[in-house]
Amino acid sequence: MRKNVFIIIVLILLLILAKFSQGLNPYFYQVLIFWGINSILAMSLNLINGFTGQFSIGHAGFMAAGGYLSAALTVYHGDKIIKLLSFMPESISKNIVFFIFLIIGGLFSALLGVIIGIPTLRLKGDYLAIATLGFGEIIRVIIYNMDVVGGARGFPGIPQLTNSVWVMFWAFICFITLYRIINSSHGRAIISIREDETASEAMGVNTTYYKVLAFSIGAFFAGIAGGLFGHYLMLLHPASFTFMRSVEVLLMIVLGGLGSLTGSIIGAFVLTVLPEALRGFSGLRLVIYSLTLIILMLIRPTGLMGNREISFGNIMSIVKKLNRRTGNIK
Amino acid sequence: MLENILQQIINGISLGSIYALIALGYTMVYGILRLINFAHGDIYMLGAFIGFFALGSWDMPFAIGLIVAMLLTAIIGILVEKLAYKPLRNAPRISLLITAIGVSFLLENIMVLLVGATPRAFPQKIPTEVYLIGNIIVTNKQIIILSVSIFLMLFLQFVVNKTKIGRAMRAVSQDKEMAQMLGVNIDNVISFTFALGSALAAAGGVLVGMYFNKIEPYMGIMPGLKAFVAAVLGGIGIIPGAMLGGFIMGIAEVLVSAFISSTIRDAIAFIILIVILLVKPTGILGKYMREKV
Amino acid sequence: MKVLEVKNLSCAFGGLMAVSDLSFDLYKNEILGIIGPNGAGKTTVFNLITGFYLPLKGEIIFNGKNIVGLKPYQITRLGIARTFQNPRLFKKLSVIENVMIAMHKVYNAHLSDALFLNKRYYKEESLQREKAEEILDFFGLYRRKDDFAENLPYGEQRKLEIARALATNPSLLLLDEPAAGMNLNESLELVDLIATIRDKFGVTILLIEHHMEVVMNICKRIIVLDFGMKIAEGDPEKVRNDPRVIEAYLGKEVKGVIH
Amino acid sequence: MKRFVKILIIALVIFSLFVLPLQAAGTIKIGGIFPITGPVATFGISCANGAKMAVEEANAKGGVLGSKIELIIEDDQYKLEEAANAARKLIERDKVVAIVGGVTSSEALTIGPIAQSSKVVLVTGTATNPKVTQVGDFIFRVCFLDDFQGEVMANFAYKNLKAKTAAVLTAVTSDYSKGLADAFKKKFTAIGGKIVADESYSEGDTDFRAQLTKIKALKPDFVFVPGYYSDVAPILNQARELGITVPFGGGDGWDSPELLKQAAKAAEGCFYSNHFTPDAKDLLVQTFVKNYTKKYGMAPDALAALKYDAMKFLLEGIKKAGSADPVKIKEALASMKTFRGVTGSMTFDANRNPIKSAFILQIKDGKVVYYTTVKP
Amino acid sequence: MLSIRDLHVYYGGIKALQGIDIDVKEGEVVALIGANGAGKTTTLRSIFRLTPIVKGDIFFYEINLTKIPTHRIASLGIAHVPEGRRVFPDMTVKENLEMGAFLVKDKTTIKNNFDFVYSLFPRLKEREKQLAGTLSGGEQQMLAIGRALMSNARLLLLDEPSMGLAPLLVQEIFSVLRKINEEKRTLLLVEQNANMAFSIAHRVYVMETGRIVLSGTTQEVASNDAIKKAYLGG
Ligand SMILES: Nc1ncnc2c1ncn2[C@@H]1O[C@H](COP(=O)(O)OP(=O)(O)OP(=O)(O)O)[C@@H](O)[C@H]1O
Ligand SMILES: Nc1ncnc2c1ncn2[C@@H]1O[C@H](COP(=O)(O)OP(=O)(O)OP(=O)(O)O)[C@@H](O)[C@H]1O
Ligand SMILES: CC(C)C[C@H](N)C(=O)O
Ligand SMILES: [Mg+2]
Ligand SMILES: [Mg+2]
Repeated sequence: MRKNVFIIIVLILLLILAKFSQGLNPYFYQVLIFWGINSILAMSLNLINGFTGQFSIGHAGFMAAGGYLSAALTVYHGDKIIKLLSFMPESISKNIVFFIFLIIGGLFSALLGVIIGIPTLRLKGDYLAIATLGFGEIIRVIIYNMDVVGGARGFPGIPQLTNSVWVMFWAFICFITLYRIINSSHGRAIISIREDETASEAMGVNTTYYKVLAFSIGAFFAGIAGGLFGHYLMLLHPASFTFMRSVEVLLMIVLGGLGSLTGSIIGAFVLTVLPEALRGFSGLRLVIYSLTLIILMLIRPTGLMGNREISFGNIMSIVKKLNRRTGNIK
Repeated sequence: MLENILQQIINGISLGSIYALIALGYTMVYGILRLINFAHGDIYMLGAFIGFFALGSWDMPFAIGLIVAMLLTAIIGILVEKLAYKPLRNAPRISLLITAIGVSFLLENIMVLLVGATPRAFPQKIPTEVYLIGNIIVTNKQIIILSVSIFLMLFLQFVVNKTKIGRAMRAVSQDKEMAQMLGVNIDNVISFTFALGSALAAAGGVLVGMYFNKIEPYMGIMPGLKAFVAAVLGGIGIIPGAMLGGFIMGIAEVLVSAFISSTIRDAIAFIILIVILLVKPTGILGKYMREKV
Repeated sequence: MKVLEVKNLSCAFGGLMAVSDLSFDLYKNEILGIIGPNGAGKTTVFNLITGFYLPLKGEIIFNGKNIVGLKPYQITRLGIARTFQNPRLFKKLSVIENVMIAMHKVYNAHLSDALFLNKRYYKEESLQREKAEEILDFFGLYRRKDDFAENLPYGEQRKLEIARALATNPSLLLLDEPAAGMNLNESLELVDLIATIRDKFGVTILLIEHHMEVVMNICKRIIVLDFGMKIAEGDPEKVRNDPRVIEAYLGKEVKGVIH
Repeated sequence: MKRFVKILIIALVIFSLFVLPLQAAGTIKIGGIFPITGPVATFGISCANGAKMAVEEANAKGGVLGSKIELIIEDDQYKLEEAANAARKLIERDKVVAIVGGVTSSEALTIGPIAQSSKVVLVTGTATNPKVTQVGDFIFRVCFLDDFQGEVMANFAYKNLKAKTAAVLTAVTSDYSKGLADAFKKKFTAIGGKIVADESYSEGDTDFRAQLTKIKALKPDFVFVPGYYSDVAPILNQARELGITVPFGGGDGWDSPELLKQAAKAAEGCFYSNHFTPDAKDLLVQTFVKNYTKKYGMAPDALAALKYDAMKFLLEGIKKAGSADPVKIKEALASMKTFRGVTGSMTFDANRNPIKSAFILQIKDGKVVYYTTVKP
Repeated sequence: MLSIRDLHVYYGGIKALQGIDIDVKEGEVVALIGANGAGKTTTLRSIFRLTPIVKGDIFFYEINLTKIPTHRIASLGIAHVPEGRRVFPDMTVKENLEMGAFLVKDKTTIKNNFDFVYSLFPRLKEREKQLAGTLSGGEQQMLAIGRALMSNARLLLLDEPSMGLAPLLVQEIFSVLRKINEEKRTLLLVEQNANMAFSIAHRVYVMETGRIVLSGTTQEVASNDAIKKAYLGG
C-alpha cells in the first residue's frame, strides 16, 4: 500500500514535469513526445521478445489496429459523446473521451493479440517471426482497403489530443504494469518460458496461457501507442506501419538490452534522437546512422543495458563511484 | 478459361522462380550460420548494380558481366562478414540479426549516396523473345530465369551435400567447436559460405535486372522479404525448400491476383503462409523434430 | 496402494517402436528402478507419463485418473514431477528463482494482486521465498541461492534439478539418471539423499539409472526394458541373475555393486 | 579502443544536437522537406532538385528583396514522424519563413498543421489530396487535384480514343494513384463507358503479369494506369509481352525520361496527361528543361517541374510581400490571382488550389509529343 | 609427447584450473580422475585451446599449443572424444566419420581407417546411413570414438566415454580402448568410473578443485587409501 502511494506521488511529479515540458522549444517537445511513444512500443515489445522470448515482429500491426480504431472513434463519434458530456467543460470531457477511446483501441489490439496468439504461438523462433510479420502485413493491407479510414490516402482530420502529459502518463503506466508483472510469480513464469519452455512446462507453468498473456499485454500497449501517435500527428497512414516499423522497435529493444525495461527506454531514446542529431550531416546522415547501429552492436552485443535495470540503487552507486573518482582527481 | 489458368500458372512459376533465386542464397547462409542475413536482399541489389556497370559502362558480354558481378559481389560478401558479423560469432543470435539490419541500411544508403535513388534501365544485352504455345505466352527470359534457378538449386544441393567443403559447412552449422577440433578452419568455411551466398545473390540481381529492366538501391527490400518468407515456408535452411517455397509464393500471389482480387493479394498470400505454418510448423520440407527431452 | 498404473503403453517414432505394450504398477512410497540398454525406451516412458509425448495406445492411471492426453503442466499440477536426463535448468536465473518458478502454481496470487501490490502479493512472495529457501537448505544449496544456475558444478546442478522438481509439491517423482557423471562416492551419497527425500517428502519415486550401485542399493523392485518391452521384473537379486538381463544389459562382470 | 568509440559516439550525438545553424546575415531562409531516402526517394530527389534549381536561379539574379535565399533541405525518409520533426526543426531552429515540400499528401497533411499553427507558409508542388489546403490559409499548392486528371483522361479515352470499355490498374498503396483511378472510373462510367477490370498492385512491385493476363482476357479498349513511371515501365513491358496491344494511359506520374528508357517500344502509342509539354514553344519551359538537364544530367520529370514552380511561386510571393514576414508572404500569395510557371499558367480559387489546363501527350516514335490541351 | 606446464584457466571469477602439470608419454594410457567440477574437462579442452587460458603452456613435442588456432592443433595429430559426444546430429554416420578424416588427403588411408573403425564397431557399419542424431546414446559414443580414430591421430583425448552408458557397453568400450592402445596410440582418459579407468591406465592423475593432488602409476594411486575410499568403493 505504502508503495502505491509512493508510486502515485512519483507519477504526479512526473506529470507535472511533463506539463512543464510544454513550455520547451516545440521541436524538443515533439522529439520528447516521440521518445515517449517509442518507449511504450519498445517496452511492450520487450515483454514479448525480451522477457517471454517469443520472436515477434508484428508490433506495427498492433500499433496500427489500436491507433486506427481510437482515431476513427474520435473522428466519427468524438463530438457526439462530448455533446453528451456537455455538463462539464469541454477541455475535460475531451480528455476523458480520449482516454476511453485510447483504451478501447488498446483493448482491440489486445483482443487481436489473443486471436492471433493462440494459434501462432505454437510456432517457434523464426517461424513465429514470419507469422507475426505476415499478420502485421495483413492488417496493413486491410487498412489500405478500408475507405472509412481513408485507405491509401491516409486518415487525416484527427484532433490533436496527445500531449506530453498523456504520453508520460501512459509510458509510466506501461512501465509500472510491466515492471510489476515481471517481478511477480507470473513474471517468473513468463521468464522461465524464455529460458527453457520444456522445463517450464514440466514445472507446472501453463506456457500457452502466459505466452498469450504476454502477447496481448504487449499488443494492448502497442495499440495505446498507436492511438497516441495518431492523435499527435493528426493523421494516420498505412505506410507508417510497414514491417520496417516493427524492425525499428526491435532495434530499440535489442540496442537497449533484451530483458531490460529501462534499457528499452534508453534504446527508444537513442533511436529517436539519433536521426535528429544527425540532421546536420544531410546526405551522410543515414550512412552514419546505420554505421552507428552496427558499431553499437559490435561493442555491446547484448545491448546497452544487457538485462539489467537502472534503479535508484544503482544510480546511487554510480554517483558514489563518480564522487570517489573526482575526489581522487582533486 | 483453361488457357487463362495455364497462362496464370506460367506467370506464377516465373514470379516464383525469382523468389526462389533469391531465397536459395538466403536459406544457404541461414542453414550454415543460423543467421537471418537481413542484408541478403541488399547484396542482391549490389550484384545488380555491379552487373549494370559491367554490362553498361564497361560493355562486357552478358556471360562475362554476370561472372564479374558474381565475383565482385562475393568479395563484398566476404568483407561484410569479416567486418560486421565475425566479431559477433559468439554473441546472441539476435544481436547478429540487428547487425545484419544495420548492414542492410548501410548498403542501401551508401548506394543512394553513390548512384542516387532514381531507377535505372538495365542494359539489355539479351533481347526479349516471345514464344507462343497455343495462346500461351512465354518469353526467353522467363525460361532463362527458371532454368538458372533450377540449376543453382541442384548445384547448391551438390556442393552442400556431396563435397568436402559442403560437409565442412554443415559440420560448422551443427557444432562449430567440434568442427574446429577436427581440423576445419571455420573462418574459411564461413567466408566461403558468404562468398557463395553473395555470388548467388548477384546472379539473381543481374538476371532480375535483365528481366524487369529496372534497378534501384531499394530493389532488394521487398524481394528480400518475400524470399525470406519463401525460405521459411519451404523450411528454412533446406535448399529444395527455398525453391519450393519460392514457387508456392509466386503461384499463390498470381492466382490470388487472378482469381480472387489483386487488392488483397499480399494479405491472402500471408494468410496462406500462416495456415501452412500452422499445419507444418517448421515449413513444408522442414523436419518436424519433436525436441527430445 | 497403487499410485500409478501403466497399462499396455506403446509409443512409436516413425517406424520405431520405442515403447511397446508396457505395463507396470507403482505403489505408494516405493522406489521403482527402470534399467535397460541405451535406447531401450526408458526416457520415453518418462516422457509419456509426464505428457511430453502422446502414446500410440495404452493408459496411464495416476491416483485413479487416466492422465493420457493432459498437457505436461496439468500433469505436474496433479502431482507428478520429473528431472531431465540432460539437466534443463533455467541457466540464466538464480538458484532460488529456479525453485520459485516451480512453486508458481502452489502459492499463487492473482495477476491483479501483483499489479496493485496487494497484501496477497507480498504474502505469496514471502511464502514462496521461505519455502524455496527451506528446500534449498535441505539440499545444501542455500549458500548458492543467488548464483546463476549455470555456474553451479555439474553435481550441484543435478541436485538443483531434484530440488526444483520437489518444489512443485509432487506425490510422484521421476528421476532420469540422477547419478550420470558422478563417481562412486558421489553416487552413494545420492543414494542416501534419495532415500531421505522419499521419507521426508513422502513421495513415491520412479528411477532410471545405469549405475548399478545406485539401483541395486535403493530399489526394492526393478523393471528391465529392452527394445521398448519389459524383459524382466523383480527384486535386485532376481534381476541381476536373469540371463536375459545379463545378456542384454549387465554383461558378465558386474562391477561396483555394493551391498 | 571500445571506450574511445563510445566516447566518440556520445560526443557526436551531443555535438550535433547543439550545433547551431550558422546565421548568415541578410538571407531569407526557406525549408524544404522531401523524402530523399526511403521507398519514395525517387520522387523526393526530383522534387529537391527542382526546388534547388529555382533557388539557385533566384540567387544568381541577386536574390529576392536584396537578400540571398538559403534553402535548407531536410529528408523525411517518407516517415510521417520524421516529416513532423523536420518541420519543427526548420521552423524552430532554422527559423525559416516558409517551407516547400510535402511530396505526398500524407506528408503535406503532417507538415501542414505544424506550419499553420506556427504561422509559416507551406507551398507544395505535388500533394494532390483536396484536404491538404483545407488545413489552413498558410498552405498553398500549384498542382491539380487528383480528380481533375482522372476526369481529363476519362473524357479523353471516351471521346478522343472512342474507347467504350476500359480497365484500370491502380497502385493500391498510393493515394495519388487511388485518387486518379477513382475519378477516372466515376467519370468514365458517367459518360457512358464501362469499366471491365479494376485491378491493383503495390508500389514497388515488379511483376504484373497476373493482373495483365486478367485484363487481357477482358479485352478492354483502353487501360488506365495512374501510377508512377517506375512502376509503369515494367507494366507496359509486360503488357506488350503478353500481347496486349490497346493504348495505355496515365497521369503526370508517367512523365519522366526514364519511362522511355525502360519501356522504349512498349510505351509506343500511349497517352498521358501532364502539366507541360516538352516541345512546347514556351521559352520558359524550354530554358527550364535545358538548364535542368545540364545541371542534373537528366531531363526533368513532372515532380521536378512542379516543385520548381512551387518554389518560384513562393519566391514571387516574397517579392510581392516586400518582406520576409510569413504573414505578409501568406497575404501576398493569397492575393496572387495568376501565376505562370513551367507547369502552365494557373489561376487560384478561394481554397488556394490552382486552376490550370492539362496537356495530353502521346508517346510516338520513341518521343513524347503534344497531342491536345484540356481546359478545366 | 604432451606436457602441460603450470596451466591456469579462469572463467570470469571461477578459477577452474590453478596451475596444473601433466605429462603424457608416447604409447601410454594416462587416466585423469577427480570429483565433479574438478576441472578435468577444462584440462582436455585447454589442449585444443577452447578455454580462456590465463597462464601456462601446453607442449606437444616442441610445439606450444597455446599459441596456435584450434584447427591447426587437430592437424598435429591430436583427436578429441569430447564430453557429451558431440556427433553432428544431422549428418549420417558415414559423413560423421568422413568429417573425422577431414585432414586426411590420401584416399587409401581414409579407406583403411574406415575398415579399422568398422572392424572395431561393426554396429556403425550397419548404421552407416542413419542420421547420427537418432542413434542411441551408446551408438553415439561409438561414433564419437570412431570419428576420432579416422584422423590417424597419435594422441587421443577421451572425456568420460562411459557416461550414461549401459554396463555392458561400458565394458565393450573399454576393451576397444585397450585394443586401440595396442595399436600404438596414446590415450589421455578422463573417467568417473575409476574401476574401469584403472583397468587400462598405466598412470593416473587425481584432480581436485583445479589442482593435481596426486599422481603416479596405477598401482601406486590405487593403493592410496583415500583414493580407494572415494573412487574405488573399497
Ligand atoms: N523425439 C524422438 N524422435 C525420434 N526418435 C526418438 C525420440 N525420442 C526417442 N526416440 C528414440 O526412441 C528410442 C528410445 O529412446 P529413449 O530416450 O527412451 O531411450 P533410453 O532408454 O532413455 O536410452 P538411454 O539410456 O540412452 O537414455 C531411441 O531409439 C531413440 O532414438
Ligand atoms: N563455460 C564455463 N563457464 C563458467 N564456468 C565453467 C565453464 N565450464 C566449466 N566451468 C566451471 O569450471 C569448473 C571445472 O569444470 P569442468 O567441467 O572442467 O569439471 P570436470 O572435472 O570436467 O567435472 P565433471 O566431472 O562434472 O565433468 C567447474 O566449477 C565448472 O562449474
Ligand atoms: C509524388 C506523389 C505520390 C504525390 C501525390 N500526388 C500525392 O498527393 O500524394
Ligand atoms: Mg534416457
Ligand atoms: Mg567434465
